[in-house]
Amino acid sequence: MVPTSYYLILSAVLFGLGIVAFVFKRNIITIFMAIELMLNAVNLAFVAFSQSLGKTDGEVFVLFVIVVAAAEAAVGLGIIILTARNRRSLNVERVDLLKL
Amino acid sequence: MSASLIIFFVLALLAIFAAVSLILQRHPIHSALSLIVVMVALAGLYLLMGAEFVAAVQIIVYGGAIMVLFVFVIMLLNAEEEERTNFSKMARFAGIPLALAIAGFIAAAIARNAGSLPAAEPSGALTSTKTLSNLLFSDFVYPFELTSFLILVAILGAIVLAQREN
Amino acid sequence: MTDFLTKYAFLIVPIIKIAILVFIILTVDAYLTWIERKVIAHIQARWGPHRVGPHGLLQPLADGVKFIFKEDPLPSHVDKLAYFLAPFITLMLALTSLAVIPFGPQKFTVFGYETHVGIADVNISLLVLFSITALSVYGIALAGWASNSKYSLLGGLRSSAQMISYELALTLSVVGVLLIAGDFSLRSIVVQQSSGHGLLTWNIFPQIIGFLCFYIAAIAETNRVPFDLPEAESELVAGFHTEYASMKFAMFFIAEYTNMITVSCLATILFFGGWLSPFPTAWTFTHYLPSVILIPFGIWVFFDGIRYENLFGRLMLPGVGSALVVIGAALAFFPFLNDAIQGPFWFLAKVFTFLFVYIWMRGTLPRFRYDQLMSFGWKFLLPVSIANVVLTSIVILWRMH
Amino acid sequence: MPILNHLWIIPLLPLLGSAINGLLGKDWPKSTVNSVALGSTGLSFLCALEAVREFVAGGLQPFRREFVDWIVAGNFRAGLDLQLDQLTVVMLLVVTGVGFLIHIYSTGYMAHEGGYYRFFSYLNLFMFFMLILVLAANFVLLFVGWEGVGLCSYLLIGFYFLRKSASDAGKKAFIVNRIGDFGFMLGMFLLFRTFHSLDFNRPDLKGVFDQVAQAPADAMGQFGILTVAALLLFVGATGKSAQIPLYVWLPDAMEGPTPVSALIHAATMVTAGVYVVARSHVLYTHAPTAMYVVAIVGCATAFFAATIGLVQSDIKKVLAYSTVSQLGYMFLGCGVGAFSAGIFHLMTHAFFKALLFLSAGSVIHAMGGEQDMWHMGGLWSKIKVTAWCMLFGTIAIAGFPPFAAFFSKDAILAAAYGHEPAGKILYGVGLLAAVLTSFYMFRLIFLTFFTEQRYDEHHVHVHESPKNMTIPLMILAFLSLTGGWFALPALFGGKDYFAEFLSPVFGSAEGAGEAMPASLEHILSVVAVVAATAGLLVAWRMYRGKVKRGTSEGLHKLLYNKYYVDEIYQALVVGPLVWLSRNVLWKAVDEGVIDGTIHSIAHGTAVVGDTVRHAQSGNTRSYAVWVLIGAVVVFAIIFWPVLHPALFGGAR
Repeated sequence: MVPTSYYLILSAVLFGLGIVAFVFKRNIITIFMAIELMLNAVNLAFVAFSQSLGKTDGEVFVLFVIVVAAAEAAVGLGIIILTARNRRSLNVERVDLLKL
Repeated sequence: MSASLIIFFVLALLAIFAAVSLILQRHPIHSALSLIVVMVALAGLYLLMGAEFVAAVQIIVYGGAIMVLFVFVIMLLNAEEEERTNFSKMARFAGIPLALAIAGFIAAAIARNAGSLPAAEPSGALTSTKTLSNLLFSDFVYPFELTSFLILVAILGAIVLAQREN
Repeated sequence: MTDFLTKYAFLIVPIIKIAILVFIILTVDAYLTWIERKVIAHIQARWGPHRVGPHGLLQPLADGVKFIFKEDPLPSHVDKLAYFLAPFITLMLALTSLAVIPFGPQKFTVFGYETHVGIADVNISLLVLFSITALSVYGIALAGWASNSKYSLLGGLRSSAQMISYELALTLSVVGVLLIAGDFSLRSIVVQQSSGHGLLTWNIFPQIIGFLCFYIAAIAETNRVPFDLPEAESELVAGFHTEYASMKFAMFFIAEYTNMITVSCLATILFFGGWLSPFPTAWTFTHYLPSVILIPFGIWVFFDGIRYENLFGRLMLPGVGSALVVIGAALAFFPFLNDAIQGPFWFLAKVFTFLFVYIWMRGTLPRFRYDQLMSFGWKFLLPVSIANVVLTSIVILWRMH
Repeated sequence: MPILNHLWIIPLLPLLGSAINGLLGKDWPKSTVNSVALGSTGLSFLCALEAVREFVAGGLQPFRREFVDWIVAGNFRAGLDLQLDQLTVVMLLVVTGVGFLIHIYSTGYMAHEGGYYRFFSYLNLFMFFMLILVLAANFVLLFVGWEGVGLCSYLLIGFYFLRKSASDAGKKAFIVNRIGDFGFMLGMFLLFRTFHSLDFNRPDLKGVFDQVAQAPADAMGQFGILTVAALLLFVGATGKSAQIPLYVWLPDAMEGPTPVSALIHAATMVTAGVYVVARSHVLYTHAPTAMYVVAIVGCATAFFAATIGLVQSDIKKVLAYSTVSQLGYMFLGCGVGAFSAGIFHLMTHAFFKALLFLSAGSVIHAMGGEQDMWHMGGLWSKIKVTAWCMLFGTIAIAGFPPFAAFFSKDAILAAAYGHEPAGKILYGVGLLAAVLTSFYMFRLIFLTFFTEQRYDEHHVHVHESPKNMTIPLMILAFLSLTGGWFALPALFGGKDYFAEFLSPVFGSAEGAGEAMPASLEHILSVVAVVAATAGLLVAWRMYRGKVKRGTSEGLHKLLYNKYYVDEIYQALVVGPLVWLSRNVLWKAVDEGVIDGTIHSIAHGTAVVGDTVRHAQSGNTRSYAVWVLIGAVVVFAIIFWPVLHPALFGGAR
């Protein structure tokens, strides 16, 4: 019997770590991963709530989130590949010009 | 201290450690591996909560597709260890406190509301995939169709991005 | 003692079962290599292994010993973690995927703990299986990337791309079966195929398209000929495991054969009624089929062994033959054994058929070109499996009304 | 079908001709262009005749119809409203008839010119606008025609646009006309503001003139709305009809081809001003001050222009100034209240002045483009037809009986004589102008035809113009002989048919001429004849046998340089304007204020952007932190109650 608040705290911690990673990683791919991490944290919260409230909606939301994440990954990684090709660098601090 | 609680703590700690290592690892592929671990751990937690289908999807889609894409891209671009540049003053100085602030807010919110939430069901009661799919195709059918559109658009975008100029 | 056993049966029994299963699987893998080499040799009009032991029967053991004792060089500038992790992941996942496969219908009780043939009986076993296979990409990808070698990297890239691509087709081709069964549990899928009339109600008939898609995609998933580009020796030396030697290499090897077995089991369960007999249940005499096969085979081995050239063979083969005869007789004369063997017999028979097809294809088919592979997967296999899903659902709807 | 109900056909035909010629005629042979131009004009002339016939047959009922709505905004409505009454009839026939003749003439005159199709396209376009002008039943449509003819005049004056003088003259005409039109527009606005309508007459008596008729007249010297409006309209009229002070463009307009001078700058367009004044006679009769101004301006112009005409050496310039002075007569007539007389003179003037111009054109044609009278002389025997026609025209304009101008000018002078308070002065000046007129016209005749030839045979071989030029001359000669006979019975105590014909239009506005007894009438006409004779004699005295260009000094020089009016305008108006526009408007306002503002705005933007852009470092991590800040703020807002148990207690 696990209290829901445990799950929520876990998800909060993961989310915070995701934020930290998002701010402190320089590699653009890793930053993208940080976003995924945050999404996962949110998913966890969703499922926890849907369990504790006895509704399945939360899990449906999780499915949607996963779909969105998939689409995001497809496009985002494409962009990343292009950027890396053009700038010869994955460090977001080196990729700071709008023009090529 | 029941079995499910033990499992929870094991998985939770695993997830947190993996997330921390995601931050600490210098090489993107190690970060990716850590993230995969996080996801698997979360899948385990879903199972623990009885959301079996979500758990499976979590591993299949996140672990099996998205993260594979990440690893694939890392290998393709043959990314090397990240250089710890610090051009951004903002990130350097304001980053940590702000992250803490956010975490603090969330923690505060949870702390205030913890009592008002019923405890999660033990892993015994599984939400059958049937009910999930029924919900998905009755109440959430429009969002569902929209997601299909989203996927289509994403595919097109990926193709456009990937093709060479000619 | 016994009360201890009964108390912790829920732990002990699975562990025992796992041990047994792993032992069996490893042995089968080992002898699968032997069979493969023999069959291909005969396809190519050679003898194949025949020095180590009679008909080279001890060759697998020799290989195993060699793997264990061989030197294990560590290439320079490899990413140690990933380099060591990759084979373990691969093997682990390969073996784990077997855990959810039911081998037989029976339930039996050990130490008052009721269990059945097969390790875990999850109600979403198919999903679990797919999740595990999904993860199995990492082994190869990491191996290719970690070992700091062009060939490996290319192999890894190829295989990861290939596996992602064909995973879609694999999953979609199964959806038809799922629609018919309406359940994720492999056991219930098999049960749903069972009706008095034997093979008539197997999924293969309504799902022939699905089966073909599934089988092709599965071969691609297991990186076997004609889809074995990740290890195309003509281009990539040995692909992702070029830099691996001795036991780590063995792990990849074992994992590959285990995957073959898993896939064959899956095909059997999903489309060929798992452990169900192809004959109507009314035909009870078919229950003696195992004995009818085993006893003549044993006799043949016996008399073939007597005339073997060296003494070891003349001693060993007749032994094996007589053992087989005894087993066959036992199966024939003890009813409970007879009942117990029915499921596994058919199951193993079908699985063996699929494994043979694997080997057969390797002996005969040429390898795809990479672009052909991709365009085939995306432009043909995927649409066909989608069409199959649509068709099935339409038919089911039509049945409903 | 009765043409009246389709009155729009009359102006439409020339428009079609113009469009066809202008768009397609570039590569057509002259014959095709001719057939289109003449066909359209002639057809519209015939239609006009038919319309008039129906009008007469219909018992002279003023016809008015609103064909198409053009502008409808609030209580303002302007449409394609055409009307046909006696005044319009006169103008219509003059315009179409004389226009048709001049078209015929042009086919001969322009035969060897470039841009043939262009010329006829313009000419037809002019016809269209002129017809619109005369047929219009409201001020807006009238103004359309007004501007349109201005445009055509500009185009045709600058027809030889390669010649700088020509294009300059065109621009001058256009700009001077703008000044007048400005006044005209102000007048229109004033009228609309006062009467909330710009229709002349309306069945529901809501038209401008209907209301004016109801309104009380301004007293003499009182500048009421009506007076101001009338004066403003008159400003426009002075612009269009070349009266003081805006006459300066007309002499320069002689740069255009001669048929153009004949049609536009003698017969039709320049009379538009007179037409407008006559058309809005109701307004003027209610504004005696304006009437008085009109009379004075007209009289002054008549005399002033005549004096300048005395010494001009360019044959067309002479005619131009004579035109100005004759227009002055018309305004004099209108000003003294004899609108019918003014219109009468307008008609006759259209005939004989067109005749004179065309004859002059024929002479120029014969002389191979020579326009200076001092290089002519002794042409009488060589080009008889032209000479005779021109002589007819001269006699007519000089005012010898029984030629046209005798009757019309006589009527005007008589009206002026009877006018109060300053009638006598006006009459005297007018008479003097008449003397001068006959003088310079006969001077022209003598210098051109009789004195011994002052040109070189070898360079110019004089030849009579072709038929298609001479025949219109003859017709016009005949018209300028008989044109005035409508008023013939008036001499013998009978009644003036022309005035009577127009009387339904002007009605009460008249009243000057009839008052005086027939005896005085006779005396006045005799005096006029005597004056004309005097001018003839003086001219004959001065210009016969061998003449040479007089050395110009003193008064002669002043006259020869047209009183330096152009120079004065240049100094007083143009110069200051140019200075103003260059130094104030351009340098100060445009470059200083406007550009300055724009530049400073741009610069300010640049500065701001330059300072702010440092936030836009392009460094994604900084952006991430910004997002984070935003998130913190949002969380703070959302969770405020959470952090405040006091607030939150109730919610739980």
